[in-house]
Amino acid sequence: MADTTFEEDPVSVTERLAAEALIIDVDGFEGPLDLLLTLSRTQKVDLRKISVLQLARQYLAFVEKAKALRLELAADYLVMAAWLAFLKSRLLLPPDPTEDGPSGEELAAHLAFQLERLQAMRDMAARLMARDQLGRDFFARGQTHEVERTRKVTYTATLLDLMQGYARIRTRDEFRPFVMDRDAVFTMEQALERMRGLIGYAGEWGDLMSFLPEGWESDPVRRRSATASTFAASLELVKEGHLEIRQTDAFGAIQLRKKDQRDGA
Amino acid sequence: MAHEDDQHGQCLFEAPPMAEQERMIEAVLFASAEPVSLRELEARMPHGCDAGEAMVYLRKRYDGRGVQVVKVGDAYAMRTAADLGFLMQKETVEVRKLSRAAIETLAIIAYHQPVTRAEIEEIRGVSVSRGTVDQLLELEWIRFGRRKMTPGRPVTFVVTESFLDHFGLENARDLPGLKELRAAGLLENRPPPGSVPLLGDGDVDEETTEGQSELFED
Amino acid sequence: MAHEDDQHGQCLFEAPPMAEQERMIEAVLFASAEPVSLRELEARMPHGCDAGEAMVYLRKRYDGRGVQVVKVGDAYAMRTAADLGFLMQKETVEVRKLSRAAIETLAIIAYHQPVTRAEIEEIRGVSVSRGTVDQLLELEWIRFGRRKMTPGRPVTFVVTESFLDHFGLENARDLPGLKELRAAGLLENRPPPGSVPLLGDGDVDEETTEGQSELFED
Repeated sequence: MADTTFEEDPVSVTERLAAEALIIDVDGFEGPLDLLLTLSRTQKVDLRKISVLQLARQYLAFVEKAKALRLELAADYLVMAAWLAFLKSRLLLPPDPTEDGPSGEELAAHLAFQLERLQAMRDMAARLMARDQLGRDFFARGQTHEVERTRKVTYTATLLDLMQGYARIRTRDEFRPFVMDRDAVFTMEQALERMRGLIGYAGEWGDLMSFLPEGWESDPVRRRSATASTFAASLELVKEGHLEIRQTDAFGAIQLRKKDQRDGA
Repeated sequence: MAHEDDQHGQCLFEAPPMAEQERMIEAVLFASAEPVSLRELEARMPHGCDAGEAMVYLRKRYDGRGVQVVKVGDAYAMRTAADLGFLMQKETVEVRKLSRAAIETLAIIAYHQPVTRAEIEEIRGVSVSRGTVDQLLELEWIRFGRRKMTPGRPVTFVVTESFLDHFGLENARDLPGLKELRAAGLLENRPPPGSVPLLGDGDVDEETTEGQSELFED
Repeated sequence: MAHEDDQHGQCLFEAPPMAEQERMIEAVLFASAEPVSLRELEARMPHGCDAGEAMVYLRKRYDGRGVQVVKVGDAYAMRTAADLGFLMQKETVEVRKLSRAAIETLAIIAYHQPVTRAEIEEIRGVSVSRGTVDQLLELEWIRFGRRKMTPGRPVTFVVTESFLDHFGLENARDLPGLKELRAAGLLENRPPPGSVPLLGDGDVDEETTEGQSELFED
C-alpha cells in the first residue's frame, strides 16, 4: 500500500475489491500457496503465462492490508511474504554476478510450476469426484450372503487393525511409568498386605525399618522402595485406625505400634 | 402377462424400448438386498414401463446361466444357480474379526520378527495364550522361524507370505514405523490421565526401524 | 486331487466345458460384493479350468446389459451399469462427505503414487492433517506403499483396489487426464532452485521435516 509510487500498473477497483474480499475470508485459505493461486486468477491468464512479479506484488499488498486491518496472519504467510519480497527484488534488479544461487527467473519459474501443479491436482480431484461412483451411480450386488450351507469360521483383520494394534501397544509403552526394574519395586499393595499381618504383634513402639520384608534391607535400591511402600502402607493403616506412628525429630527414626483397641473402631 | 401395448402409444412420454426395460429390471434386481415386486419395479422405472413383460425376457435370458431370476412369493430376485452352490463355499464362511490379543501379537511379530514368545510377552506386558499363537499359526499368518542363539535356544516366530498377501504388503519392512503411524493419525498422542509423557519419543521409533531392517536383512 | 504331472489337457480329470466354466465364474462374481481375481476364481473352480478364457466370454455376454462385468486392478466384479443409477436411489448409501483437503490429498496420491507425506505437503503447500490421511486409510482408498529409497526411507502412500472399484477404474493408469499431466511435466518431482520457503505449518514432526528438507536440498 505504501509503495504505490513503485507500482507500474495501478491496482484497479475490481482488484481492490477482490483483495478486500480475500482478506475477510483469510481463514478460508489453505496456506500461502492456496492464496497465491486465488490471487493469480485475477490476472485472467493461463497459469503458464502468469506474471510472478505481479503476483508477488498482489500477495505483498494482501499482507500489508491484512496488517492494516490488524488481522493475525499465520507465520507461514509472513514467511512467504518475506520470500516474495526477496524474489521481487531479484526480479527487478539486474543480476549480481558475485551472488550465488538461482536467478530470480528460476525462482519465479518454480513458483509458477508449483501453482500450475496445485491447480492441476485440484482439477483432477474435481474430475475424480465427478466420475461415476460405486454406491452412488453404479452398484454392487445388494444381497451378498445368500448362500449359507457350510459354516466355517475364519478370522480376518485389516492392515489398519494391525497398525492400530501395534500403535496401541507402543503408546502404552511410551507412557507407562518407569517399570524396568520391577523386581526391585516393593509395591504399596504388597506392603499393606504384609503390614496387616504384622501389626497384631506390634504392641510396643518399633522402628519402621524393622518392618521391612526380608531380603530388602541390604540392597539400597530395594531398601528404598520397600521403605517407601512400608511407610505409605503404615500411613494408610493409621488412617484406618489400626496403627499409631511417631517421629521424635526431623529425620529421626519413625516408629510404629498397634493402636490401642479401646479407642479404635 | 398383462399386455398393455395399446396404451403405450397414448402415453405422453414414450416408454423406453423393451430391451432397455429389461436392462433396468436386471440392474434393480441385482442391486437390491430384498426380492422386488413388479409393482415396486414399475414404481422405479420411467412412466409406461411394463416390468412384467420385461421380466419374461429377463428370465428367459438367464435361463440355464450361472445366475437365475427366481420368483419369491410375489417378488423376484436373482440367485446363483443351485447346481453351482459348491463354488460358493467361500461366501458361506463366517468371517470374524481377529481378537485384540491376536492382532497385537501378530503386530509384534510383524514388526519385530524373528521374535520369541518371551519377547512378545515383554512387549505386550501380558502373557501370550497358547490359543492366540495357535490361531495365528492356523491362519498361516505366522510360522516358526529359526531358533534364537540364546540360552534355551527358544523358537522364534516370523510372518508368512500369506500374511503379506492378506495385508497387501510387499514386504514386512514396508510397515510404517511409530512416527509414521502418528503422522497418519493412527496413533493417539494422548497420554493416559495422570501419567507424565516421556520426552524424546522419537528415539524409540528410530531404534525400532533400525532393529527391524537389521532383522530383515538376509 | 493335485496332480503334479498335469500338462494342460493331460489332466486326469477333464476340465468342464467352457460354457460351464463361464457359468461358474458368473455365479462366483455375482455372489461376491468384492472384486475376485482370476487366481481366486480358479482356486474355487474344478481342476484344469481357465478362468481367464471364461472371463472373455462372460464379459462379452454382459456387454451392454444392465449389469456389467468390470475389471478392477487384477480382479473382476459385477456392477450395475452407470447409466441406470437413477433407478437405484433406494440403494444409494450415504457416502461420508470428504473434506476438500481429503479429496485433494486423494487425488495427489492417485496421480503421484507412490508418494510420501512430505511430497503431498509440498504439492498442496500446507501440512497434511492427521485426520485426512486417517480418513482415507479408513475408507480403504489408500494404503501404505513401499518405502522410498531416499534418506530417512519415508513410507509412501498408494491407492488401493477399493479406490479403483469405487471410481470405476480398471487400473490407476486409467485415471482421467493422467497422460496430459505427465506430458505437461506436472507429475514430476521438480526440486526447487535454492531455497523456497517451507510450506506447511510449524508443528510438523521430525520425519516430515527431514523429508521436506531432503526435497528442498540443492
